[in-house]
Amino acid sequence: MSDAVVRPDLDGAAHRDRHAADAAHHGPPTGFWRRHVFSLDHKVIGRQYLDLALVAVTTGMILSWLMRIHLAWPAQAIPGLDKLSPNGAANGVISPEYYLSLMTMHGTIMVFFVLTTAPFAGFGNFILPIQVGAEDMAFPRFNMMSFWVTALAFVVLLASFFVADGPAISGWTAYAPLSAVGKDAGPGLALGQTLWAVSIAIFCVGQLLGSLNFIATTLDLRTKGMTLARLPYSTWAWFITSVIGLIAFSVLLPACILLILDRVAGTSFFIPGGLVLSDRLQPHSGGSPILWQHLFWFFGHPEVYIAILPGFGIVSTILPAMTRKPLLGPRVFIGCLVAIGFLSYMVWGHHMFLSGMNPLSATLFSVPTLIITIPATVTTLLWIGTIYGSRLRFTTASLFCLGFVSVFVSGGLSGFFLAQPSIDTYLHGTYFVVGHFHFVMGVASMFGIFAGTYFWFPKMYGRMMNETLGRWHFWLSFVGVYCIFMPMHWLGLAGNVRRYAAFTDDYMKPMVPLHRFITVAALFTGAVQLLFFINLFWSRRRGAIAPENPWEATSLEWTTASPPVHDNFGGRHPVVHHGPNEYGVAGALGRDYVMQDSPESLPVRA
Amino acid sequence: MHTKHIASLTLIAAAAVVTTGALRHPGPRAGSISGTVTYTGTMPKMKVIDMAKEPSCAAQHKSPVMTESAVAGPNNSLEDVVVYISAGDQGSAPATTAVRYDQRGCQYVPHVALVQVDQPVEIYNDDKTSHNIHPLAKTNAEWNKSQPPGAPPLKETFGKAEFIPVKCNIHPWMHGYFAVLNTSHATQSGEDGSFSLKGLPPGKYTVTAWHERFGTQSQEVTVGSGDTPKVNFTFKATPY
Amino acid sequence: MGKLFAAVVTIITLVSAAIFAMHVWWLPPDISVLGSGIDKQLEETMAATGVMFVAAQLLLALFVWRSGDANPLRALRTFPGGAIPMVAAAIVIVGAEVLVLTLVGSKVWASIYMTPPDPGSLRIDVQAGQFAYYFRYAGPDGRFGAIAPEKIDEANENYFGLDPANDTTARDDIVAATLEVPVNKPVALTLHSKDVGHSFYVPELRLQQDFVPGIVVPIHFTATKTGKYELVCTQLCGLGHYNMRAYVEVVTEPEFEQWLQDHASE
Amino acid sequence: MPVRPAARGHEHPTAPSTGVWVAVATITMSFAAYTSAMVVRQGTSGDWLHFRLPSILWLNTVLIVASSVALELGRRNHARGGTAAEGGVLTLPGPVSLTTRWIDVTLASGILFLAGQLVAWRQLAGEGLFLATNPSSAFFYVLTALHGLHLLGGLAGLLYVRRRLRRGPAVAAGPALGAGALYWHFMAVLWLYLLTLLVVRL
Repeated sequence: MSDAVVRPDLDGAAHRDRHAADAAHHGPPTGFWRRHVFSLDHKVIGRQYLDLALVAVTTGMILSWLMRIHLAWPAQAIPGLDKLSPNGAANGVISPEYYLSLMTMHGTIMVFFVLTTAPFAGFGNFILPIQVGAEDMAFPRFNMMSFWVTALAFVVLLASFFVADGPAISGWTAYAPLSAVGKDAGPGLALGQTLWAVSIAIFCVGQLLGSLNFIATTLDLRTKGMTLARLPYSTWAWFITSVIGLIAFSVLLPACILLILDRVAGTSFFIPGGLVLSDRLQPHSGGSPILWQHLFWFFGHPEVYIAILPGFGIVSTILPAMTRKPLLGPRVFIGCLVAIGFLSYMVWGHHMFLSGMNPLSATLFSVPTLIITIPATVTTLLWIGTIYGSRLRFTTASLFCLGFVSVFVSGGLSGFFLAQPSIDTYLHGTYFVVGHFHFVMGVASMFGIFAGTYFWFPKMYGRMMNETLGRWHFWLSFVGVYCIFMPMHWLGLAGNVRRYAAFTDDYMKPMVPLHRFITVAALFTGAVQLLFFINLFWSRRRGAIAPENPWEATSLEWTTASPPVHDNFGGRHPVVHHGPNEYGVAGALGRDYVMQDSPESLPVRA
Repeated sequence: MHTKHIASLTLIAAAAVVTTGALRHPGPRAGSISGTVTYTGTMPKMKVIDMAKEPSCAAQHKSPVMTESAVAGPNNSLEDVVVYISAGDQGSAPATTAVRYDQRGCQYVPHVALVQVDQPVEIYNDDKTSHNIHPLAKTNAEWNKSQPPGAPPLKETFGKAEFIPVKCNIHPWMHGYFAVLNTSHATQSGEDGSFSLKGLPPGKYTVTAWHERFGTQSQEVTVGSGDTPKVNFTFKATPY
Repeated sequence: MGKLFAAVVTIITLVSAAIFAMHVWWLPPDISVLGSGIDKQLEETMAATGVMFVAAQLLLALFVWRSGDANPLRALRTFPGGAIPMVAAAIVIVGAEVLVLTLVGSKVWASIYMTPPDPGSLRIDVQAGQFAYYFRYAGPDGRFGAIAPEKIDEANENYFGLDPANDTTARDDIVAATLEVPVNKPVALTLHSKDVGHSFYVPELRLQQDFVPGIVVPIHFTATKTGKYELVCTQLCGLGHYNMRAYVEVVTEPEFEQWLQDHASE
Repeated sequence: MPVRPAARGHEHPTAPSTGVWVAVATITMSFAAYTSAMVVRQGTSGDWLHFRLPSILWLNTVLIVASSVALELGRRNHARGGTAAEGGVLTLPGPVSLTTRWIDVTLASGILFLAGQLVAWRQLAGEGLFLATNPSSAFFYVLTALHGLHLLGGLAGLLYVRRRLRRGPAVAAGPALGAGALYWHFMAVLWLYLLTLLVVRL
């Protein structure tokens, strides 16, 4: 590592020549396709990822609307839906199997194509290379492939909406053998399920290529003086996330390949013998459903952190800029990130407490699961401590950071219950779990994405977003998500089972009114997101022209033009003298901050 | 398709024969085949269906509901046997009126539905619970759709002749059959095991009887003008 | 803006906390011997996390209020002691919490899953399949007949794949769609699945356990209150998942004996 | 070493080797997953069928090891006391023609190896052992197929390196060659691992 940190700068004719050659070789491309479609420019690719995520999140949100409407009013016809799926929604009324399709697609789209692409691949691609002072990613071609492979995966997934008996219905966890045996298990488990597995396999490839780039770029392409200790916290988070992703997706990929083989090639990796579905004895034998669960959750739990850690980084980058105070305990914070990344690989079993696993191992899995809350708590306290006694600037970005902290606390604490096998015995598979993970990985990382958007939009598009719209967007969303997901914890305590298309059991019927409340809240909160869309599209064209450094932040992206030129620094190679945390100091020109590349000797604390 | 054409052609032919014949002497009168279906050996014991899972259905039945895979009548008669013309059919008009198939009290009514190829089947859910209809077809296309309470009837057709088992996964005891046949000359044996196939023009026929557990039997019958030949079928019953 | 944020967060926090504390939505009454342990564990966790929840949210609200809308020239104040007290607090409070929860919790867990069932328990074989449960009692001979998947014939009520023709031990097996158990008598279940993954969840028994295809999972419980309860499936199993249920009838010993006689097969 | 501040990745001295190291980690991880799947699956039920591996695998092993050696010789020749990737002072590379010849040898034996693997498949199929016949045969096909796939990637990479050597400046191709060699050696090691695994398990 250290040798990579400080490199002798033996500049010389040879070098300058080669650099000239580079410039010639890497001038901005002129053709339309290379500029906007198959671009090698990390900034374009980052925006492409974010646009993909935007499409995906819209789809996923509409799916959740349909689900919520069905749960509240099961017989309600939805006009036009029968056009999309004549089978699933005859006369526009969602059938139970179609509900499960919507649920599976919602989960898959949100987890893979939104929470993984937007905060990690999207912002990471655009910002990370600039923050380390590089002209681009280490492997631009892989970077481009990474995006287009991911886009392909998305198309394959959506295609399953148009196959005869609809998309997969086995949930985003696709538990075998339900996901493996094929059509005898019911509608959605024929071609739809195969497309699901293929799509996820492709997605893994895309993310592996992406992670590879992030790691190589962070390690090798840091500009002079950008020691690891001086990396901005967002880059730290993206770097650790890509390490986690590398391990996680390289395990999910094999799992998907084996699943596909079970489905199409007649192998029996996950399918035991003697299964009788729809009066038909299945031809498989000897497979292990638990094997799928192990492989899936070995990926699945770290995936939760892949979704949330970039949010950590974004918040820790934005909060200091908005509080005009250095982040409290930066080294501790990074230590926590590393600890979480490490622990995230020792806890997957807590998803399988009730899978008939050896009870002893259940206890063994529960310990690290509870321990991982310690670094999480520390980071939360660090944010709160950073806010203490600060000069908080209430921009939309900072509001979403505050919201992030609040919902992360709420969602994180409900994890205490599920981490204990004894309580999980009661709550497992109820809405308590749904409320928990939507808060802690769904809404929290969503708020991280929003904060990042409002913060970096000026850099990405050269125009400011509208703050008034932004604030309305925050306040309504903030209250909205609490109205949606807090009640789910209550439902769970009352034993309301998740993944039900309707609540026909005697003891669940009384809970329907609360579900109606949640549905109304969900429709409202979803509608509120229109403010965000309007703001996005309006500001891209009409927003006020953004200065280089609108937030008076310290990291390198704020030393570039808004938006940055093709090679980010216009041939200049910034030299870093300071960490990203120099806020609330006596800087030059009466500034209260010092930028990372500003030459002045280390500033004095104010 | 193709069978339809043949059918219509033969119809025309038959019509022609009749008219020309009518000029000379009164034409041939249609005959009918009737008989009874009985069994030998020990019948399997029908079991009581436990509907505890679905109170709304259990409540609809005063007396305990029995399985229907082999139903015996007085003096060894066998019920629900499908008897049909498997060969020699001189033309069946394609049926247009829909066959009604009910899910009532978590049972299929009728247990076996006689359906002609391409004849619409309307499946109703009369219960207060969800059903899923899953015809385990082999030559026809297999499908599996759920039908929540109050949902409109499903309208389906089957393009090929086949005895299709129908099941409901939500209520595993629910089993029935769609007997999809190429002919309109088909019937089922009644409680006394009797059946009769009417309106058969003179000719040589193969009559086939099908039972979901005991298999199929066929007999050659020749029907003269206005004849009413008797044909009896006897199945060998096994307890398990 | 700072005051507004503080106010909103405080309201959300207090309302949520109140609804939890007042048990507006809460667990149904516990009817099992081991359930009380779980309830106690849950109550303790609820108390501990409740305190942390309120504390953290209100702290956030307070700091935001104090730092917001202030004179931009006001001197910054770093948190007393910097990051160290934070880390200490987290490790001490959460760490202790974790320690306690793990120790107590694993005891409860062990009492349910690591202790073998009482040798005198009533043995019942439970089969889950799309989308119904069936329960098998050994019958007078006290022995379960062998089961063979290829023998399964739902049209004729042979859900387990018994072979009464050749297997004499199978002839007296009682198969029912209701889980009928005597009160205050230990019951040992063996769970196996006919097709895909399912789960056994009776909230009142505080009992939830997956059916894993290919393996037989044993669980045991003792019901302490007579009555009719619902058993539902919590493991996604297909289009009828939400409709997969059975009833658990806890009855007195004589009632149970009567029930066995009524259901005795040939 | 010819250090330039962070710049375009594929021009950068150390990025290629870092990239390959990361790739190596990834591939190792995924094959670890397959291995554990194999162990679990074999332990799950007693239907595991043991069979004799096609003898041609040994020949293939020789081939891939040979290819690895050849590539190393090529790399050494190009390096002549250290490439840019290895740090140290910049020195003139050995004759490009020799390097490319070694690379050609590598490519040839690599392709032969893949052909040999196909022959092995045909032999198994001849014995009636197909993908779905038994978990053991399934794992054999899956593992060999995936290794072959990764090796194809290596072939493509070497072709790219070869092109850059010819187009010159040859010195600039040094890091790429080093990275390619690293990947190729890893493929050989991975095969040796898989072979032992298969020998032990099947």
